[in-house]
Amino acid sequence: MSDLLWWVFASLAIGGGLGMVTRKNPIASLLFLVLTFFSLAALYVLLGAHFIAAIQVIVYAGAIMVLFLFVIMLLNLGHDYRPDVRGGAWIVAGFATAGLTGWLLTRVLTTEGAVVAQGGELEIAAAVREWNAVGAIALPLFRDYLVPFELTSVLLLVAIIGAVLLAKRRV
Amino acid sequence: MLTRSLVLSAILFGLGVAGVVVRRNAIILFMCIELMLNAVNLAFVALSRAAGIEGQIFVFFVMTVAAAEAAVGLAIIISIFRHAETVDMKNFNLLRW
Amino acid sequence: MEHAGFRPVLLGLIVLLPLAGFVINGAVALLAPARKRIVTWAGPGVLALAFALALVNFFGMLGVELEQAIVRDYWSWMPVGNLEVAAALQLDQLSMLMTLIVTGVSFVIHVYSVGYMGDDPGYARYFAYLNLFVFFMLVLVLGANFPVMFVGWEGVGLCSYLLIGFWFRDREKADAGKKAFIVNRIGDLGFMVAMLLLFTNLGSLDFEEVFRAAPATLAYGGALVTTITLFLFLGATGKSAQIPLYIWLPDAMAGPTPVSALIHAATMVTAGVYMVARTGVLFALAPVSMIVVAGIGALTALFAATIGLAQYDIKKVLAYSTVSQLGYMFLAVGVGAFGTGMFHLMTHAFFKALLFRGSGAVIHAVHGAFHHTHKEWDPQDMRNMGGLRHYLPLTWIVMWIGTLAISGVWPFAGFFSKDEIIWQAAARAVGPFAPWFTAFWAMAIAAAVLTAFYMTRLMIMTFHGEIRCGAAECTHLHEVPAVMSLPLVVLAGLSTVGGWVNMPHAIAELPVLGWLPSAEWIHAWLEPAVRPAEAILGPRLGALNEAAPLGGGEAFWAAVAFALAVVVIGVGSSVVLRWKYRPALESLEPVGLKKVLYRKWYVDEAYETLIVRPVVATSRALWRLVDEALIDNVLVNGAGYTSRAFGWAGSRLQTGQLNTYAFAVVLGALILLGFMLL
Amino acid sequence: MQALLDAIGYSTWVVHFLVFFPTAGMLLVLLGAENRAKHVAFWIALLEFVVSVPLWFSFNTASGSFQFAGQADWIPAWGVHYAVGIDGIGLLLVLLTTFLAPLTILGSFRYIDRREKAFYAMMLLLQTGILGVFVALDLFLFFVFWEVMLVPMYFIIGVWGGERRIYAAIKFFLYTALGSLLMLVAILYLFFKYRALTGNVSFGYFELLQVPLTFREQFWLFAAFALAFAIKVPVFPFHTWLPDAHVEAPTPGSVVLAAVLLKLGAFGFLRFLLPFFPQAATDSRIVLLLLVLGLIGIIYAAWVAAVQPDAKKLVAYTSVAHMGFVVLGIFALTQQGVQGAMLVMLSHGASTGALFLLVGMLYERRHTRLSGDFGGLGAVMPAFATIFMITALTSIGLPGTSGFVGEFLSLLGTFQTHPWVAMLGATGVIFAAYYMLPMVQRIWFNEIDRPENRELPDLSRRELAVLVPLVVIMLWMGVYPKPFLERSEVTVAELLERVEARRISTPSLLATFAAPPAGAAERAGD
Repeated sequence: MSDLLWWVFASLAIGGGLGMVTRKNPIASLLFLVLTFFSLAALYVLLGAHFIAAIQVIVYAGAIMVLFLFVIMLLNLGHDYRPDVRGGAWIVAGFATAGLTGWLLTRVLTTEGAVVAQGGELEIAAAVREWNAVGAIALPLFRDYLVPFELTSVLLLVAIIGAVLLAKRRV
Repeated sequence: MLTRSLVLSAILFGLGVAGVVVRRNAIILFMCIELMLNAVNLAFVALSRAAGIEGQIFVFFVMTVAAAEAAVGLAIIISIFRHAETVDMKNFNLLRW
Repeated sequence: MEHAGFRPVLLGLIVLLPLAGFVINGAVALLAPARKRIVTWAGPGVLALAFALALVNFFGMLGVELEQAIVRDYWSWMPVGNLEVAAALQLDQLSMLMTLIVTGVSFVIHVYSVGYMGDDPGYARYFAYLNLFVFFMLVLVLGANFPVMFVGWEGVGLCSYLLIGFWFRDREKADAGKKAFIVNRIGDLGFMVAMLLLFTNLGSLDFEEVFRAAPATLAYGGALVTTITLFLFLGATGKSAQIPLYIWLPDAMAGPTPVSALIHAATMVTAGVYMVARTGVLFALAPVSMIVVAGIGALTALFAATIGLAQYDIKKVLAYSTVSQLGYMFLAVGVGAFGTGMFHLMTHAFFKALLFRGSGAVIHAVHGAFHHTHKEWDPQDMRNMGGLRHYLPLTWIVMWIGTLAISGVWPFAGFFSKDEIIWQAAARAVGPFAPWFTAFWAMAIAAAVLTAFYMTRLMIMTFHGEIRCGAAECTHLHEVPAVMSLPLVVLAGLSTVGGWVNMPHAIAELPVLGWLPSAEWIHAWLEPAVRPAEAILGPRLGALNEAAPLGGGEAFWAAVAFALAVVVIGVGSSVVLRWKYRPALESLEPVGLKKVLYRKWYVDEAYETLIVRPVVATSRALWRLVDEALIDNVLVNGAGYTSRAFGWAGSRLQTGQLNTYAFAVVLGALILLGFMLL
Repeated sequence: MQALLDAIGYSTWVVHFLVFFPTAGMLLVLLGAENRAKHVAFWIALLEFVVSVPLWFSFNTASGSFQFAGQADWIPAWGVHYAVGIDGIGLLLVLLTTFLAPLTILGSFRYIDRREKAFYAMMLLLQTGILGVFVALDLFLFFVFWEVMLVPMYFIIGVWGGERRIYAAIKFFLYTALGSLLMLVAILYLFFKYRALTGNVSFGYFELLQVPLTFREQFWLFAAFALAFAIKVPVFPFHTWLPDAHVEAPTPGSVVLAAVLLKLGAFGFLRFLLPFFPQAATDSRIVLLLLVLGLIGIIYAAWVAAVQPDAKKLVAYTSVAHMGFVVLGIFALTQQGVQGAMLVMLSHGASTGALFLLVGMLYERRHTRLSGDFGGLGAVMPAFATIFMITALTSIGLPGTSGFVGEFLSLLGTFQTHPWVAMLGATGVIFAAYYMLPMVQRIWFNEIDRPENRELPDLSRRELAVLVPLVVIMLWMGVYPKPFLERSEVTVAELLERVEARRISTPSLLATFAAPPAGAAERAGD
């Protein structure tokens, strides 16, 4: 059953990606991207990372895509879009590298010795049982990875200031 | 399950790359980058099933970076747009010497 | 080395006097060109002193039997390693004779020039150059080693360059000077290479040592001595205007006439003959070179005589006559009769200087006449003259004496010296090269006939026949002033008496011609100087044959030559009288063989197209192609351009498009991945 | 005279004075007023010459070793010492430099009109650089002076030059700098090999002279040094910087460039190539190559010079031809050859220096260098014409002038080892007339066809004061070259002897037959 579901959502994700890359209208491609995000969230659930799936839906699909939509609307790009695909040579080059990247990554990732550790799944299950789904993630996050966490908050602060400064109308 | 997810993330990543290279519209470019980042997240989550919870924690960090990047990027695009009335990357060649 | 009581008196002073004259006149020319009085006294005065000193030395030397040349070392010039060259002068019979001729003829010509150049603004400069020329000529003649002789050799070339191009304002005259210098320089190259050969093989460049070591070290007739002598002869042809390098002498007539008389007739051109006589020992060792010298001499004599037939410019005729007579001298020297060669050199100096000055007087008079009536005719072209004997009687007589002398008519100098050369050519035709010498003998006789004819043609066209220079001008024709006519008379006397000095015995017995005492003085005088060369030649040649190839002794052939000359002059004058000439401007271009001769067998044009033009063309090509294009642009700037090209290629990568950078990043990542995998 | 010199210890401080006094002078000029600059510079150069004259007399002609030597440590860590000394070859070239300096400066009074202070400062700095090279006895010091000399020359051409001066200056600088870089590599190679073998460090001339080298090493080091010097000489393929640099340089610049800078290359041949790499320097193939290049230089430069419309470029090409004779003389490796080369260098310094000054004076009068623009000046300026004629004749080597003696001796020397090369080289004598006489005729003879040529002023007293000493030198060296030959005879003889000796046996490191300068004086005995 879960395999079937996985294939459905996997194909949805790839379709969304393709749609996003090929649509001329930015809004259409944005919506296709949102579709990909939802299918990914579903995949996360299948992979047992429920909290991550939730976060994915809230943060990505919700916040970032809305931001994109807002910017598209703000810049009034929705309608008189011209075909903005680069020259033929570039298309070929683009998809060639894409294919190559994909192939190489699959080779890297799927070689036997690539994944060393085993049994991660059981460990997660034990953690969830002990501190429910959110705690399983929160505990290591705030104990082992506290410093990176604080750094990301600083990063976000900087991003906010930068965004405000850049986008502010010159008075 | 694990390997299939990794293959899927590789494919998605490839798609993102194609988009970045091919498309000239700045917004679409950003979306492709977001897609690439998500492909990475998928890989993380898939691997967390094998290598433990750390995978999922990293997803958090990736997300914050993605958000920050999107915000700043879009701000840049707006300021460029205000200046050059277009988002078509062909005209942004200030880098050229 | 003092010998039998003879000590050269102030030898250095003879040479320094003309140099002093040059300095004085040079100073006057630069600082106060108007002060002609100083120059008039300084120029000829210096020469008078030098001539007097020469005479003193000559008489001192007369009685003494001098085996070895007396050498005076003044200072060590080039002491480098085993090369020891001293600035040294040497006096022996040969150089004494030459010094006498040089100082004597120059003195007379200086006096003559006072009149000729009297009204020329460059008066002081002219005399400065003339004195400098005499200085260099004396250095050449009195030099005791090859480099000092070479100083005189090129110095003389320089002075002829300065004097030919004296009126440098006129482009064509300046070109003639340049041509003379460059052609001389080609000859001097030969001289220099000979010096290099001599030093490398004999270890010294002093005459004494070279001529003492030569017979021992250089194999008789060997390749080495032949190359040395041929290079020396190349130098001689350059200086004495023989076949390959004679082209500069006719153009040298662009200089003032006294210059032509002194330099291009009497002294400088004879330097080549003197040099061959001086290095007689080397030439004696190389029979092949002797043949070449004699051959070229005979060939030049004949060739130049043919050209002389068709020239209209009076000085050009005399110029080709000089080239021809020099050919005779080289024939004599080439045959081994050094004494005879020098004898002809002396007599030629007298009558050729006389002929040039005579023609100078004619030109001077005609130029004055045309000047008065502002007629734009060429004063040197014989077609504008004719019948001048009524107006210039003295010059007419004097010129006839000169013509008779050069044609070899009995009492005059030319008869004795030229016929003796012809006889020597016949007499020495022994041994393996006999047929060659007989050929040269025949050519010499043919040249003699031609000489007689073109001189008669010159005389008739100028002095006889109807007057072609226009009635109005003739009233202004008058004899030259005393200062110019006196030297003419002196030289006329010398031309007559000059020959008797060396009357051969054979001619002395002849009935009608033999009343004069037989002297053979020149041979006796030069005998010690020529002895080493004779010592080598004598045994090689063996007995000289008594009869000429076609039979008959020396006296017989002298009489034949004399008769031939008289006949040619008589017939020639009547023939030329009948030829009608129109003044130069109206007369039509010569045609057929006459045109070829008039155009000097197109030799000048041949040299121009075969040598001058290709050299200039290659120079230009070398400059444009090799220097600028190849080395400069391709290599030097090329390096610059290639680095810029790389720079440009690099800049093309920075398109400024974000995508390309992204693509580059991805590409980099891919390559990295690729490596990780493989 | 000698007593007086010994009293003031002349031989100890003279070389240091000669090298560094111009630099002091330069500071003086820079501090002084703009219009006084030229006079101050002239007096400094004159004083420099006056101080250098006793060198001529007190030089001991019997000994070939380095005299007036002095030594002090400069950078002890690397074994670099400030060692100077003068031998037969160096003496003549030092005197040529100090003799020409005041004349050049005097000759440039009217020519240089803007930024005079800087110009004269550059000239004096150039003086220091050149003298430093001639006297340096330490390879490091030699290289420093070699580069120091380049900088002022670059500015002289670049700032006060003609239209294409920037191109010419950069080309000159790059050409020479490229060459000297390779030389630096060779010097360092020697240095490190010396250190490897002996353990102590030194750049001294005599220490590095003893480094034993295989033929392959000698060949490559020879090539490196030879390239640097061949560019400077200039030898045929590397000469294209010369015409540009000369045409574009201001007159005093091109005088110093032609009269002295070209000699540095030839000096380098004698001071470094022959002693350091005898096997390579006497190898028949290399010698033949260099002789052929010299030969091409003579004939090629003469032919190209003949068709130059620009008088200055013509004179520049004649310098290439003259230096061809120097190369011929040096690589004949015979006594006459090398001494002939020395004389050609001196006579070329005087005659070409004078020629450039004369062309410069013509330029000052008519502001054109094309010989075609003149014509018939002989009547207008007789004194100018006479001096020009004398200089031109010296340049083409008329016997009786210095040109002939030098060329004759070097041809004589070359003839003993390579007859054919000498014979072809001798044809250079004809081509000399082929390029000089037409130029002289175009300027001085022919009719005066341009009105502005009619009333050109003749030589002023200042110009005469510049030219007469040069003419005197030309005639003196032509008529009585003995003193010049004497001074370099023993040094050249010993140089050739040493090259011959070392050609057969490479020196064992400890054989100190060439002791350092301090001991050099008494070694003269053998």
